[in-house]
Amino acid sequence: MELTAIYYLLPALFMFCCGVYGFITRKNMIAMLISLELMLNAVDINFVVFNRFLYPGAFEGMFFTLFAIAIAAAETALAIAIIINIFRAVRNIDVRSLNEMKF
Amino acid sequence: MESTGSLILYFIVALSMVVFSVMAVTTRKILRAATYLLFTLFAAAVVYFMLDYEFLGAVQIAVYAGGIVVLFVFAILLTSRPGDNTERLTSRSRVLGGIAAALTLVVAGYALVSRCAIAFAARPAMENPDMETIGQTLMGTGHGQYLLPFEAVSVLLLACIIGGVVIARKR
Amino acid sequence: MFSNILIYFVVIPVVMLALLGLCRDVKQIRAVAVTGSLALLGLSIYLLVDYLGLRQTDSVSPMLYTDSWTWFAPLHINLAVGVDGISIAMLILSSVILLTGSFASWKIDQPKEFFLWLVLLSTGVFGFFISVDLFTMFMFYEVALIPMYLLIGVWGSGRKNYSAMKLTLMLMGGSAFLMLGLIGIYYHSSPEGSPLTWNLLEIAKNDAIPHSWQQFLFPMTFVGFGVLGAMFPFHTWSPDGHASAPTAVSMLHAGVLMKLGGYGCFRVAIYLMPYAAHELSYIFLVLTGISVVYGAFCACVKTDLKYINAYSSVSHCGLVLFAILMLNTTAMTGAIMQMLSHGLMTALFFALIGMIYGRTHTREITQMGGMMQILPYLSVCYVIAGMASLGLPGLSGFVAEMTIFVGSFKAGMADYLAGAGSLRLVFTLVACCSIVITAVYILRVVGKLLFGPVYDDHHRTLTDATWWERLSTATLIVCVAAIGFFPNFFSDLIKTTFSPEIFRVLGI
Amino acid sequence: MDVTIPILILSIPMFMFVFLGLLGMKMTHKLAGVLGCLGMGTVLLLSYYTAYVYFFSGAPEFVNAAGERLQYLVFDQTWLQFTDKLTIKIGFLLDPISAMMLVVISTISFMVHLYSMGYMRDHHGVYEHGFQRFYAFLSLFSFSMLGLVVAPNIFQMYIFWELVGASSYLLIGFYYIKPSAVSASKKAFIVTRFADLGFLIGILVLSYYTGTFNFTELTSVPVEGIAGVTQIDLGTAEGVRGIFANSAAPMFMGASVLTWALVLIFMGGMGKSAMLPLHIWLPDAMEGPTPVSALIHAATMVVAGVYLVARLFPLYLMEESALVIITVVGAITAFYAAVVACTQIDIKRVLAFSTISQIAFMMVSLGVARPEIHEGLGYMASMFHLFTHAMFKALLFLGAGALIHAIGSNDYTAMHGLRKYMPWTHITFLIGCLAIAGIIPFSGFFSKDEILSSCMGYDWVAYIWMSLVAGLTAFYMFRLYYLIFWWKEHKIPEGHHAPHDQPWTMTLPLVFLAAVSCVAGFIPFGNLVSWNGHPYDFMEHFDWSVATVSLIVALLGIGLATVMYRKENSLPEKFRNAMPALWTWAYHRFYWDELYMFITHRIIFGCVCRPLAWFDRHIIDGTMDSFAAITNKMSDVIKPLQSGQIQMYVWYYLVGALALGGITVLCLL
Repeated sequence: MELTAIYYLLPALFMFCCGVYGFITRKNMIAMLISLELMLNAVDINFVVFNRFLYPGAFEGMFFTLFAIAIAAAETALAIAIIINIFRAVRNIDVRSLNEMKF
Repeated sequence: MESTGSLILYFIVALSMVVFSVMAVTTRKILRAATYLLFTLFAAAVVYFMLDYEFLGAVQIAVYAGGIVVLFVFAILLTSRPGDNTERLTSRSRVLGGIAAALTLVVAGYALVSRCAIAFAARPAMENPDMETIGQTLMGTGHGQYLLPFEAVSVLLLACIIGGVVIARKR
Repeated sequence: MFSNILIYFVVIPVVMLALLGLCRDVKQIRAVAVTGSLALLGLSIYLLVDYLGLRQTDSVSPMLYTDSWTWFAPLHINLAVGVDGISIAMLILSSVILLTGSFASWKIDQPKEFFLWLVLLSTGVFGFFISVDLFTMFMFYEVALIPMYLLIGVWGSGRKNYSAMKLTLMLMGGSAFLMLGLIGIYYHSSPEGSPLTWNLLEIAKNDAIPHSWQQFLFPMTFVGFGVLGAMFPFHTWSPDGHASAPTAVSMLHAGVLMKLGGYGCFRVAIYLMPYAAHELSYIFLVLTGISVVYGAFCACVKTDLKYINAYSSVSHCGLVLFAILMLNTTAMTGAIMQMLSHGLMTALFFALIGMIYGRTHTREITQMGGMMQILPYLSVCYVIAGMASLGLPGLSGFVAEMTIFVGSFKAGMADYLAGAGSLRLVFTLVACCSIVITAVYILRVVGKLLFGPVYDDHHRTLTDATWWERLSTATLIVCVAAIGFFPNFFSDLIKTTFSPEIFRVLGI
Repeated sequence: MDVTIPILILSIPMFMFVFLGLLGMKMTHKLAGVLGCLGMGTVLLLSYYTAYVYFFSGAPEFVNAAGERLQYLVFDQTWLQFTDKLTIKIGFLLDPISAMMLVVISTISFMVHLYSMGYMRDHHGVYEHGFQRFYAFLSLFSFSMLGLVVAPNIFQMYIFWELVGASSYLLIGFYYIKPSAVSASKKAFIVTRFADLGFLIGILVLSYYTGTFNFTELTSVPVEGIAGVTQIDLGTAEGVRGIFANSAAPMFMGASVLTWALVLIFMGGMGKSAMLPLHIWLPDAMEGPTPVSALIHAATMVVAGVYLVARLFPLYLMEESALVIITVVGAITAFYAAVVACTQIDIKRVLAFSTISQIAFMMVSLGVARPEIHEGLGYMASMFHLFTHAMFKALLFLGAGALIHAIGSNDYTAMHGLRKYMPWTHITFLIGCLAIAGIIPFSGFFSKDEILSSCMGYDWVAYIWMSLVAGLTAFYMFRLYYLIFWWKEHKIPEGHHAPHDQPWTMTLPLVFLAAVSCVAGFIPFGNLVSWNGHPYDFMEHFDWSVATVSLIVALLGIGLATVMYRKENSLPEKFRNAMPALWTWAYHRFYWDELYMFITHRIIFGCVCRPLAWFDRHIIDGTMDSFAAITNKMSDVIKPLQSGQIQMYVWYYLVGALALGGITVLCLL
């Protein structure tokens, strides 16, 4: 049995779908953030897989993933800061209560 | 043709990736969700190792598993009390989320399986990138080298630190 | 750039804007407004005299004082100016109405902001009339429209927000058509291969707009300007807008801004696309012909003074567009004279209504009566305005209407005898009927409002016109009478403009 | 002839109007009145001089070698140029009828100016409010009327036609506080405006075909040698006929274009001269001050229609059908107005209907005039009657004014038996009545007799019809006379002093006009006025049989009136009860006013204006508003998409993107 790219891509896709599901269903903002991380990870895997299977000599996919990880870290840190701030303000991190941007 | 060991490893990894992802988004305890995320991230790191990107796998473990998940845990502990960390999902949101996820799965899966011949390409041989190559690539300014994004990311991180401090500081 | 006299029509208002910005109290504001508008009036009269002198030597070129300064070269946008008799007539009209409007808003609230917007509006108006570049023209047109929203919305009365919104949106809707038309003209402005231009004199000279395109662009531009000219069925902004607008704004709007519509229809739609004008005029003839009688009939049953005059404006402005579409010299001359005449007398009307409203706080004619005993000066002025409106000889309305009727009857008969249908003839006769209906609604108002016993005893204590009100109305009356007594001067001034090239295509 | 005097004739009243209008309120009442009278007096002298020079100087520009009177254009100034050919000019045309009208207008106008000095004040000598304004308006009217009659082109006539309409409006509505006066003035203006619409269209048609507005070009040929002088002739009319015969569409709805033009122009005349369907404004116009009625609504403005037809007479001769229409309209109006006049109780209304009837006489006379019948006697008779009628009708109105001034009411039931109290008024009024009844030797006898003669020459039906009307005229005038001055003793209401004759300013015009009415019949009018300027002695056409018959008819009418009304008796009552329906209808003027009220208020206002206004507000405006409403609705519909719920945004985005992606995958890849 040959492990072709699809073997890596399909679990990643499934992971992405889980992220989507989670992002849409969860009310807790941290849970949403977790779902976001899932999606990000799935995409990272895709980059790496395509780099590895199609352009084995080059490193673009790998470095892109590297940077994505860095940015994800930054983003998470910032998001969590915001979430904590919101929590301080409304004692609650339910995303549904945050509809000030309505209309 | 892969060795049986790597096949077994692959199946374990793929299975854990799928299972933990599902659990991460369906569990009602937020701390558990973070834990399942951690497992998923480990699985992803294993995938990187399997694809011969050891450095990337290491970074994945160090930054994601070591850094981000810890951040999550702190945040969770800060924002929720042990008693109320359960949440009820409405059936409407579940249906919506299910539709979106299923649709993604169908569309992307269909595209992958039936319209993407390259997805069935065999794995070519590759030299494991050594540290020197990575270092050169990351710090070089020539073609295919990434000093500028590197610096950009570092500035971004700096900005992020400052932003995090500004946002989170007590007024 | 500043050697051309025309540019000062824009420079003076801009300077006024700057000075108004520096003003501290109401006296300074009034001084700036009056001085500035007097300067504009003087400038336009000087221009008239100078123009007549120049015309003696140069009777060929369609416009004088032409000049052009590049503004945005890649799109051939220039600030191109030039005037002919019609533009000069319009410039004089605008400056007279600006002057009298300033007097009429002597006691307005928040004078600084009010005059700022008013002067900005007139900047647009003057700029429009001196421009010959379609793009600049359009830009000034928009500059004139937008302040209207604030002027009505802030200083208006009644349902002012609704009216301001309605007026602005409908006019902007018209501009959308207009812009489409203008851009279309631009892309067909020159023959294949040569650079495009916005300059309407050059476009007219090139005559390169294909006939198929004219049939599309003519309705666009005509409707675009026609909305401002209160063409049926796009006139409904006018009653509400005028009813809510403050006095000076009503004056300026009905007196000048609605003329932008007629002027634009003439200058852009017909001048540049005579072929389509000839082919499609029947559609618009029907619409404008309807406007003429329709507005008059509606005015017959309204009880709000401003509504009556707004509908009357619909009728009279309909006559302007109607006459333009007759496509012969006499009717067009009449149209321009009607623009002048209507501008002056409707400004007079709105000034008087504003003054009466300012005293009685009602515009319902059922709530008033016997004003002649209480406000003799204003009432006499109102009677004169009414007489001008119903076409009494010796005042401006008569000469304009008669010129229109003679011209359109000629066009109608020519059509009829040539077997080209009797549409023009029939609508000329229909339009003639408006002189009777006009008499009905004018006399109805005069009889109810001014004559008869005093309706409300509270009104007995009202005081008659103050000096600035007298000045404002008297100026307008003198102008109305001047046109009425010496029509040939104005008629000649306008007629010299109709260079044969307008009629080349029409074969008239 | 020098242009100074004609210009002065027009400009003095104009100047007086502006002067009194602007500064009148600053001066005393008396000064304004005196100034007005002085101005008009000057015009009177100048007009007399002009007419004298025209008729009697024998200068070659006025009379040619054959003794024919010519048209002379004193000046002609371009006022507004429509096209190369069509130009409105303001000018001064002197010919027999305009010279005659100058005399009539300036005389009556001066008399009225003078009379108003006395009339427009109460018994204590206090001037009425707006006295200066009254004189300003009188001057405006005089100016307009003079401008109308001297007009050398039809458009100038139209201009001044409108101006007299406006000044009539202002004068009828002089007592603007009275609602009835206001509505009467409005009615007068709108009815005549409606008629003027026909006039205007007629002008447009005529000028389109002939390419000119000038009367001279329409009706005359230029005389060789002297500029500005023309001779009325059928010859040019031949030229005009040629234009119409050869034009591309000479027929329109079964009638020739020329007929249409002439009938439409006549419609204008019908409005001003109060011919039948358009007569309703004139009785109401009596709301104005009585001198105004005398000047405008009896002597001058209302005959403008007759004058207009007379001006274009050679053209009318080309289309006999138009003349027939004029005759028929005139005949019906004459009879109608005479019948109505028999039943009215307001003396001014009686006089108003009498005016309508008499103007109709003139119209009939023009309608039956033909060059071949007594050398166009009808034309001359019409002008003659215009002249005499102006004098005696002004006299009657001024007399009525004196009565009203003395009694304070228009209603003759408040008068009765006044002959002892107001002898001057009585005598002059009687002269007026005799003149209008057509008793020899008063002026009305001669002019009416000429009219009847020309009717006789045209058609015997017209003759009998008009004789009948003449008899009715005598009857109703003497009915009025007896009811005012005889009938029964005058009762003086308590607290009032006895009515008495008026100050000299009012008596003098009465006496003057009475004197003119006595002698005007002996003016050799045929020598002065004829349709083509050719003088003739109308006594040649004087038919003693006609004269005798008309005299007998008049005496019969007077006799009947004497029997019925000289003393208080029950005959009128019996008479009325004998035919109540006729009496009621005649008393209500055959319900014309009600008919017009129905048409204007119910049909025009109720069925046209109101629905249109509703349509505008609800359909047109509603459409525009509904655009806005639809936009608002749309925004309301899509607004919830911006719910602020980030998860929903993601969902929309994702589903959208996936839909696009799915399509791409399925269709493109």
